[in-house]
This record gives sequence, C-alpha cells and structure tokens, in this order.
Amino acid sequence: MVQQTVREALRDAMAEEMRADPDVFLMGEEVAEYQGAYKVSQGLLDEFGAGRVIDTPITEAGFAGIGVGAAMGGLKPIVEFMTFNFAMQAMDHLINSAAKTLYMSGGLLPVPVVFRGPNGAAARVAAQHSQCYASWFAHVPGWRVIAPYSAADAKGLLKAAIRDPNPVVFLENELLYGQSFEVPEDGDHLVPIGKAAVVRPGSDATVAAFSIMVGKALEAADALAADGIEVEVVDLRSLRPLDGDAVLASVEKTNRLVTVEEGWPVAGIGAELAALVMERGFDQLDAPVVRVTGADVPMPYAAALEAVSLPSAATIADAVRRVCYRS
Amino acid sequence: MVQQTVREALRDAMAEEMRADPDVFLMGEEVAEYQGAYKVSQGLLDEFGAGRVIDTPITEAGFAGIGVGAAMGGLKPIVEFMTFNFAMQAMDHLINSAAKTLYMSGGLLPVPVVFRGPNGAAARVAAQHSQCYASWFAHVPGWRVIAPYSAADAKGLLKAAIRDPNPVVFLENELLYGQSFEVPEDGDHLVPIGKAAVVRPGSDATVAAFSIMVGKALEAADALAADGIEVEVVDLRSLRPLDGDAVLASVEKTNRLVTVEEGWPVAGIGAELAALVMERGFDQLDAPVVRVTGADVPMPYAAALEAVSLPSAATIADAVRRVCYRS
Amino acid sequence: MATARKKARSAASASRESAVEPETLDRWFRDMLLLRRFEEKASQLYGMGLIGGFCHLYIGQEAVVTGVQHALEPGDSVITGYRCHAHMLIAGVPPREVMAELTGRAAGASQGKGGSMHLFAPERGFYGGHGIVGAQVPLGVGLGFAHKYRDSDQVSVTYFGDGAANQGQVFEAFNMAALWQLPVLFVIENNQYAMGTSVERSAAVHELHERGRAFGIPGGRVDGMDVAAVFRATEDALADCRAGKGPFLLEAMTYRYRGHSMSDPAKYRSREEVSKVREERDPIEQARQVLIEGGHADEDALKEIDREIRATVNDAADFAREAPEPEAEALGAHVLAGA
Amino acid sequence: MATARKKARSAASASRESAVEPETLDRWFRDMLLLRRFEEKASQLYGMGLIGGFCHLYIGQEAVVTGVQHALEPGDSVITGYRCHAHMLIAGVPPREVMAELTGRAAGASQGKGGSMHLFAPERGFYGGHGIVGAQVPLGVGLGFAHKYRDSDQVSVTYFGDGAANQGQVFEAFNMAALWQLPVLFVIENNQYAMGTSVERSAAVHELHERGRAFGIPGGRVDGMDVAAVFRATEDALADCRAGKGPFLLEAMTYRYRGHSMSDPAKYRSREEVSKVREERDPIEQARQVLIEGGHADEDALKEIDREIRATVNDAADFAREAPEPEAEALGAHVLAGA
Ligand SMILES: Cc1ncc(C[n+]2csc(CCOP(=O)(O)OP(=O)(O)O)c2C)c(N)n1
Ligand SMILES: Cc1ncc(C[n+]2csc(CCOP(=O)(O)OP(=O)(O)O)c2C)c(N)n1
Ligand SMILES: [Mg+2]
Ligand SMILES: [Mg+2]
Repeated sequence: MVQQTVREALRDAMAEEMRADPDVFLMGEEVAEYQGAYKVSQGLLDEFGAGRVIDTPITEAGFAGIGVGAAMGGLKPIVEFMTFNFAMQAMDHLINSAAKTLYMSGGLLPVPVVFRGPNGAAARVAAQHSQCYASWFAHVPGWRVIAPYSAADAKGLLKAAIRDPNPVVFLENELLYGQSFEVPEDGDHLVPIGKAAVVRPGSDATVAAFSIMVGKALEAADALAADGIEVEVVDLRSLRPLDGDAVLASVEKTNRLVTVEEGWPVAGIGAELAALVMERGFDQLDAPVVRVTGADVPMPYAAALEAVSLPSAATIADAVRRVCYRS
Repeated sequence: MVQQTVREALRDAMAEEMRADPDVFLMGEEVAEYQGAYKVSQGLLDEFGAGRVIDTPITEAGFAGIGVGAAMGGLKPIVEFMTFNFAMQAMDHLINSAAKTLYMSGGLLPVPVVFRGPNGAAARVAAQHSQCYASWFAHVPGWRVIAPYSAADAKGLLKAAIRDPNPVVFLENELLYGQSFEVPEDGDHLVPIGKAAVVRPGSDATVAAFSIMVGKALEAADALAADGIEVEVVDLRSLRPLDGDAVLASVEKTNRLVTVEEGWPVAGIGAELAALVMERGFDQLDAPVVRVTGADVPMPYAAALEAVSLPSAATIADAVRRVCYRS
Repeated sequence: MATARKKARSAASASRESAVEPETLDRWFRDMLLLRRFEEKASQLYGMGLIGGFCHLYIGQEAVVTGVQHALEPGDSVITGYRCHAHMLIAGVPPREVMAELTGRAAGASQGKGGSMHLFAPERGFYGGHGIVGAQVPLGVGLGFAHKYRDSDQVSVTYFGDGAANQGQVFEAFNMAALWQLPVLFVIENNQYAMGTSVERSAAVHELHERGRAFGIPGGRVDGMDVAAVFRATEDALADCRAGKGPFLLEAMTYRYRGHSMSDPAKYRSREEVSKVREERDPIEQARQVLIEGGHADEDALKEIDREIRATVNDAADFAREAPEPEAEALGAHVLAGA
Repeated sequence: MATARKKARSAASASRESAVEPETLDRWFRDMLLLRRFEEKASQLYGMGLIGGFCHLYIGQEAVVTGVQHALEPGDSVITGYRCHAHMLIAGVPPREVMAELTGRAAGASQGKGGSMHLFAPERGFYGGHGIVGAQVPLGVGLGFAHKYRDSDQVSVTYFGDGAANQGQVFEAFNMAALWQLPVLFVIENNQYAMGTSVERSAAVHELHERGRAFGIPGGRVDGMDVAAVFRATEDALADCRAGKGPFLLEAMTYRYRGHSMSDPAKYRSREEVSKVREERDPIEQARQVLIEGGHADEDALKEIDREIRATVNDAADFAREAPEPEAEALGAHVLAGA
C-alpha cells in the first residue's frame, strides 16, 4: 500500500493503461500543456506526447463527438470534461451516439469511450457549476456509470473503465482530488465495475452513499458509534449497474436504510434505492428508508446557504437516528 | 364540452394565449409554413404572421438559447422541439440558462419560456427518437414539468404554462395527438399546474400514471373490473411539482400502488413515487409498490421488440394483480 | 494496401484525362439503378405496412454516393445521417440484409434493432446511419482522427445535409479537423430542403461549401446529379486529404424526388419544380444517355440490367417479408458489449 | 427616448470629428480606474478568503466595456460571461452591491446566490453574468430578438471571449441573427487566451472577426486597449445595427493581466509578455497620458480621482465584509417566481 491522493490515483490509472495499450488516449480542455484544469493529467503530456494527450478548444459537443467517433474507429479515448456541467453541451453525443449505438447496430459497433471529470459541487462555484448528474446518467441504459470515493477505487475502477468495451461515465469529485488514501502497490490494481463495497461494517442501520458522500457517511458513523449506534456504510461505487444485492444484503442485516447523495432528491439515486428495497426487501425493513439529499434548489453561492444545501455528517447522523427511532 | 383531439387542444391553447398576449410567440423547426412537423401549429402562421410564428434552422442549442434570451428580455416564447430527443442538443440552455437563472439572480431575472414537443416513444422510430425525459426533467428544480394525457388537460395546462412566470417543460406525446377527448367550451379553460387528478375512482389499488400511460392504465382498469378488482387511476399531470398528496390520499384508500411510465426504470418517476410513499405512507401499504416501466434498453425498431419494451394494459393489469396478491 | 492505393489512383487519373471509361460508367449506372429500384421497392413495402417509423428515401441523389464511393479506397470510412439506405448498399452490403433491417427482422443488418435510420456495416467501412441531425459530423471527424492516429492514409468521408450544415457541432468539428489537419472529406448533400425548409430560409448565406473558410478549410461545389463530376471532385479532394493537407468540404448540389420521409406530402415545393429536375437532371437518365450515345450499350442491354436489378430487389423484398422477427429474448441483447 | 437618442448620437459624432473631448476622456478614465481598483480590491478580499469559488478578474481589459458602454443608449441590453464585474459596474450598479455579491451577502446584487460569475442588473440593461462558455451568445441574440419583436431600435450587445468564439452555438446564433436581421452587436473580447489555451492553439484561423462572414455578418477589429477606438468602432457598428442592417461582429484585441481566475498561476505565458502589454498598452495609462499631454488634467488632479475611487472601493469592501450572510431560510426563495 502507498498513500496517494485521488488525483494521483486517477493519473496513474490513465498512465498505466496508456502504457499498456497504444490505442488509449486522452483529450479535453487543458489536459495537456496545462496538465489538467485540476492537474489530474499531470505529467501525461511529457510521457505520451501531444499525439496522445490532446488539448481541445472549448467545444464539448464537438470533441465528445470526436471521441465517440474515434471509439467507433477502434481507439479507446478518454474524454475529460473540465466538469460534467459542461458535458450538458455534449449530452446528445453521450446518450444518442455513445450509449445507444451498440444496441442500434445489433452489436456491430461498440463504443469504448470513457467520459470522465468532476461531478457535483465544488466549493462556492454556484448553480451552473455544481450539478450532480449521477441520477441522470444512472437512468440511461447502454453504458456504465461509476462514482468512486477512495483513491484505490478511483484507480481500479478507472483502469477497468478504460478496458471496458462499453461507454463509461466516470464521475469524479473535485473536493476529493486532494484527499489521500491507501492504494495497493500492485501494478495492475483493478476493481470490478458494478460491485458495491462495505466500507464500514455495522449492525444497526445501513447507509448507502457514493463519491464524496461516503466520507460524510463515515464521519456520521463515527459520531453515531459514540452513541452506541453501529452503522454499516455501503459505498455504491457503481451507479449503473447499481449493486442492489449488496444493499439488500446489508439491509437484511440492519433492517434500516439511509441513502445519501449530494444531488437533488426527485428521482435521485436514493429514490431508486428506496424503490429497490421496497420491491426486494419490503419485509426486511423495520423503518421506512430515509433519503438524505442535496436541497431541491439550484446551488447557491453564499457560504451559509451552500452549507445548508448539501448533506453533512450531522444531517446523515440525524437520518440514521430517525430510522433507528432514536431521534 | 366539445370533442377535440389533443393536437387541436394544444393549437387552441397557443392561439388563445397569443390572442390575449402579444408577447407570446412560437418558434421551432417547421412550426410556421409546414404547420408543425406533427401539425400542432396548424393555422397559427396564418393568424399571427411570420413575426410571431417562426421557423428556425435545425439548431436546437441556438434557438432554445434565443428563446430563453427573449424571455429574459420580457417576451413569452413557446419553443417547440420537433421531439424532445432533439432538445438534448439544447440541454445546457434548458437547465443552466432557463431553470437556474431566477435563482442565481436572486429573483431579478425571470425566464417565462415554455419548451414543448413530443416526448417518449412514437411508433417504430427506434432508440434515438424514443427517449422519455420525464424523470430527467422532474429531477431538476427551478421550473415546472407537465405531461398531460387528455385534450382538456393539454389545453388547460398549456395555457397555464404560457402564463406561468417560470420556465415550463411541457411533454406531449405523438401517439396522443390524434386522440379525441371532451374539452370544456369555456373560452378560458385553465388547469392548475401541480395537481394530479383521479380519472377513475376505485378502492382496491391505485395506479399512478402520466401522459399516454394513463390511457393504458384505464384500459387495464377496465379489464380488472371484470375480475372484480376496482382500480383507482391517478393522472399525475404535473411531474414537477409532483402531487404527492394526491397519490398518498389514494393509497390511503387502496393501500396498494402501481406506478406506470414508459421511461426507463432506474431513478424514474416510479422510483420517486415509491420513495415518497415509503416516506409518507409506509404504514398504509399492504403490499410493496410495483413499478411498471419501459424496458431498461434503448428502444428497438422491430415491431415485436418494441411491443415488449413498453408497458401495456396487460403488464399493468398483471402488476395490479400482484399488489393485490391475486396473481 | 499502398500498392492497391497506387493502382487505384493511377486508374482514376487515367479516367479523368479521357472521358470516363465505358466499363466504369456501366458500373456506376448499375449501382445507381440498384439504389433507385431498391428504394422504390422499400416505398412499396412501406405502403403495405411492412416498414414502420421514419423511412427517408434517397431517390434522386444516387449520383452522390455512387460517385464518391468509387473514388474511395479500402479502409476509408464513411458516415452519414438517417438517409442511409444508399450508403449501405453502395458499401456492398447485400440488399437482403438492408431490406430485412427495414422490415425489422432478425436477419437485418442491425438484427432489426436499428431500422431504416440506423444501418451499419463497420467491416465495410460504413459507420452509420445516425438519426440526430448533425451528430454524424463530429463522429466522422473522430473517424478521421483515428485514421491519422494510426498513421494510415485513409480518409473519413462524412456526409451531411444542407439543414445539418447549420448545426453548431458542425462548426466545432470543422475547427478541430482543421486545427489538427485531419483527413476528413466533408460532403454536404445539398438537396435544397431540410424537411420543409429550403436553404434560402435556413441559411443566411447559401454557399455552404464556403462554410469552412472561417477555419481555413477549402471547399467546392459539384453537380451532384452528375456521377462522373462527383467522382472527379471526390478524387481530387481525397488526394489532398491523403496528402496530409487536412479536411476538404465538398458541396454536392442534388435533389430528392420524394418527400423528406414517407409521411411528408412535400407541399412546400411545386410539382413542376420536382418534375423539372427529374426530366432535366436525373442522374441515372444522364448516365443512360452517355452509355447509349457513346455507343457503349444499347437499350436492350440496359433493360436487361434493369431486369437483373429488379430481380435482386424483389428477392431482397421477399426475403425481408419472410424473414422472422427477432425473438422477445433479443430485447436485452446488445445493450452492453461483453456483458 | 428618440430625442435622447438623437442627442447622444450627434454628441457622439461630434466627438469623432475632433479628438475625444476632454470631459469625455475624463469620464472614461474615471470609469476604467473604478473597474481596476474595484478588482484589485476584490483580489485582496479573495486572498483573505472573503470571496470564494471562481473569481475572474477583468484587469487589463477595461477599455473594452468602457468604450462600448459609452456608445450605448438607454434601453440597449448587454450580456456577457462569467468575467462580469466590470460589465456590472459600468452599467451603473453601486460597487457595494457588486462587492457584497462577491462576498456572498444578502445585500449583494443577487442576494448572495450568484456570486462573482452571476451578476445581473436587468433594470439597467445588464442581463448577466453567465457561467457556461458561449451560452450567453444565443441568449444575447434572444435579447436582440426581443428588441426587434418590439419594433424598438435598441441593440443587444453580446460579449464573449476568444475561447467562446469556437462554440458551435455561437455559429448557430450568428446564422439566425443574420437570417432574421437582428440588432445584435457581437463583441469578442479577444484577450488571446482561453484559460491556458492561446488563440493559436484553439482556432484554426485567428481572424475571429471574420467568423461571421459565412453568414454575411460584417466584422472588424479594434484595439481593445484604446478606449476611444473602442468607442468609435462601437458607435459605427451600433448605427448599422439600429438602422436595421442586422448584426455586426466586433473583435476587440485586448489582454488580461491576471490569471484566468484567481486560482490560475498563468504559467502558459511569460512574465515578459505580460509586462510588455502593461507597459506599452495599458488602457488606463494611455488615457492618463492623453489627459496630461493634452493639458486637460495634471498629475495631482488624477491622483485626486484615484483617491476618490479608492475611497469608493474601500467603502464597498467594508460594506461587503460587514453585510450579513443570507439567512438559511433564503435557501428556498427564488427557485420559482410567483410561488
Ligand atoms: C437535432 C435534430 N433536430 C431535428 C431532427 C428532425 N429532422 C430529421 S431530418 C431533418 C431535416 C434535415 O435536413 P437536411 O440536413 O437537409 O438533410 P436531408 O433530410 O435533406 O437529407 C430534421 C429537421 C433531428 N433528427 N435531429
Ligand atoms: C461550456 C464550458 N466549458 C468549459 C468551461 C470552463 N471555462 C470557463 S472560462 C474558460 C475559458 C474561456 O475563455 P475565453 O472565452 O477566451 O474567455 P476569457 O476567460 O478569456 O474571458 C473555460 C474553459 C465553461 N465554463 N463552460
Ligand atoms: Mg436537405
Ligand atoms: Mg480569452
């Protein structure tokens, strides 16, 4: 194990896959000479040259389409969006050109492209730069959607995503980039797509979260442990496929579920989990599932408002107390 | 009451509002000289002239942005998308320019624009032309999302949408355009946004649906009545705000809920309803909520596959039997 | 490959010195006639309810894909929009597979999942068949990117319509294609209408081949009803693309005889306008004239060709009617690769 | 209105015959200095953690908005991207309100909800303040559409950057603006970089003012560091727009001294490049020179102006630090109008 930031882990994942497969390349705004707007591609231009690490103009629809076309042509592009907010300009290519083509072609034309970049709120960047697209992307069939928390998962899942023959949406989080975790030194650390992980075992309630919210859930679990409530934290890691079995297995043990996401509530990931558990684990539940979500408003800029619009360890802990009837 | 098709009702709604308010205008592809790709704007060019009924080039991002800008400038644009599939090219303006601006401006800059057009599957138009965006749009705060079934609601809700000071996403359905319904002759028939309607009362189970699926739910209810199962059909009509109270009131009576949508299952409207009922009506439920949805695949072209990928009266009836433990 | 390329090129340049060789023209004539007869048959099947949804016929535009295709080399890639039956056939896909896709059968090119708008034959260099106006343009530039990335001298031929030419993503793609000097031949099939909207009403300036100038992309216009002219213009443009000079923008002036799709009554133009083009500029008729007037073929020989082609097309139609629909289990297949 | 307009116009044309009048230049000088001192202060507050998120300074580009704004008439509309402090101030919004928005306070222009990138003053004709690159361009064309719809002779001034100029939606908007002859003055603030990417690396052709030619939109370049030149070029362009000649594309060649945003160390260019522009082309310094060399003001008078402006800016900063944050209840307000 080595200590690595998520940023370094993502960079290493790309570098390793680029070393292993000459068809893998990276394109996006400021990925080359600038070393990435958030420095995720640090050093890649130096190692792989301008033919494989490519700065694009600010034309998301265009370069996402070019990435998809290159994938149709047999390459394995990694398309970085400076943030996923800007991917809205490219939404048509993501959905209609990437996710649907294999199906429309009856299996003839795979599209092995990875779309990656930060998703959700950074700090104080307001409504147009803070949207969480997790539930939108998870809604759509024809691709995989990943949202890792730890550096080890970021690395192992990004490597798996690059090798996957399907389009993959890889949702990072800017606030996690600088956070350090243990990462296996194994040169080829892969994490299977579609499997959740129990990152803290517990018996009293399950908290299912993904991306940065796993950290908040772990904080909440620490706080609750002091009150004698043992929380099991499930890191979903993949949002499509969503590992319903893992969540259900945990709920079977705890009989209580709190879902956590920073995105908006309506038709979010929490809604999906609540529906899933209702369908497949109704009799296991000792309390209704509680959703902890971002506030149902565009993200405000003011620090005080931003703070109350996002889930915190405290709001998660409150929700756990509620499902345990301890509030 | 008069008999009208949904197509005529929508046209009349626009015509009435355009007569009443000179700031209302219509723009989109083929809305003027062609009278609408699906003839929804029949006659409007004649009555209101080329200054208010405006054919655009095939540039969705551009004309949606122009519509939003015109709304910022105080006009009341109706922007028609030939289908909502093409609105993906304009997604950024829908979300970032329309839905978020009032909030970002602290209330200074309202955006009274209506985006309308057919949503979801038509017949045999395959994956890129058949997506249902209901849950995507419902997910987003800052606007209203409407999906009517009957001609009367189409008319009354579109009129309300045009008068609303907020952005409104108005989801029509191509297969309903030619369907006839009773419409009040009242020259100013308005339906309040955000209110569901019980379109068939019943005591044994609630079916909550919207748009074309309301018709399928009614068919299923007829079939089930023959078996002695009395279904209450709730037409959601608005998806944002979603009328949770109406669904809960019905479930309080029937203790059983089936949700129906043609869109994909994951994080769909059914997921939201299941979560809502879980949160607010857990103890009312005698059976877990069952979701009937479109298949979790891109829409296939082949007739046989298309048929099995969409909910039918039969699949809805099966689901109702399941929640009634009668299957 | 390189030798094949050279051979093809010298044959091509020979053909332009003199007039087109009779065998070549005969080949083009057959190809264009196949495209036409195929779609006439598709139109019948549509009328019988055997083809559903949208169905966009290419009738009238046959000289464009035919002229372009014969200038290509193996390994070049082609991509277009939803008006793609002709592009599929000219790539060499058996008519049975194309027609069976139109009727939505398991034996169709996309196993019935794509239909008329979503035809693909990547093994023959044809990358679809895309339903969203303009989307194929960045995709085509991506194919060109892949050619260059691999240091091949193949070219990506990226077709789009006059309506699509207004799409913003087209300009974004132009800029990157030029900036990175990608081997892309953009072919605008200017049939003068985007659905019911004429170029006059959709484009502030009508010289669509000039649209790349803002990015330094050279362009030109060609009579898209003259297959030999299209062939030559394509040859020239491709030579530049292959030589590393970056993209080229070719505007082929053409015309569609039918409505935008089968459901379009095409009231936005007069019958006279259509019949004038059919009578004066029909690409197949023009080729027939040259063959006959040059003494390369007589009426009977051409009738025989037509008979053969009709037989092929009828066979494809019979096949496409009788082939079974996909089983319900096929619904979940091909959502993901390797899953 | 019409009289005001005529008066303004004749005053303006007088000023171009002779050199700029001293009072006018003095006004411009004050305005530019306010923009600069305001942002220098904002930079300090950012360093102190009082401003968060992104904060894009306009320092160096002051002559552009100043020259343009003084050529406008009441009722004209203005829209731009996220680099919008200057556009807000020049529209006449009190510095306190702008600074308080930057610190995220309830007294801010957007009640603390928008921050640095999302400033609006529609009652003064300023429509924001938009964070998505290029998005403001169709929005601005929509404002122009509204002007024309109302038969007014107002113009929409739509600013965007050199990087934004590559966005597809810009071309879509150009086409419609030209097709419908809308009164839109497009102003490209070409500061030569989009974040770390120079125009050379992002645009296949660097004459951005030529980009409207494909749609028949006339364009021109102006020295964006010379406030009088910007004023004159704007005046000319606006006259055409008001006369119903449709859109115009003005490219103002300018430079930003600071990083793209506060967090950008700007390693993609040399210190020398920056200091050369500051020394040789600074817009405020140039205006100062003219004022002094023309004998219209002496050093002391200009220092006094600076003192006044610093006092205003300090006051705004003090206000913005002390003003209360919005209450938590404000979270749900302004999601919907009239709700
Ligand atoms: C983005 C998008 N908008 C609208 C449509 C609907 N549509 C399909 S084809 C078409 C006209 C395209 O015209 P053109 O590009 O000239 O090609 P042609 O049909 O003439 O071959 C339109 C508007 C679409 N498929 N995609
Ligand atoms: C669609 C989109 N892509 C990317 C970004 C991130 N971004 C913000 S500003 C910027 C550079 C824009 O440069 P330019 O248009 O030249 O304006 P300038 O910043 O120089 O004023 C980028 C890439 C964004 N906000 N929106
Ligand atoms: Mg056309
Ligand atoms: Mg710039």
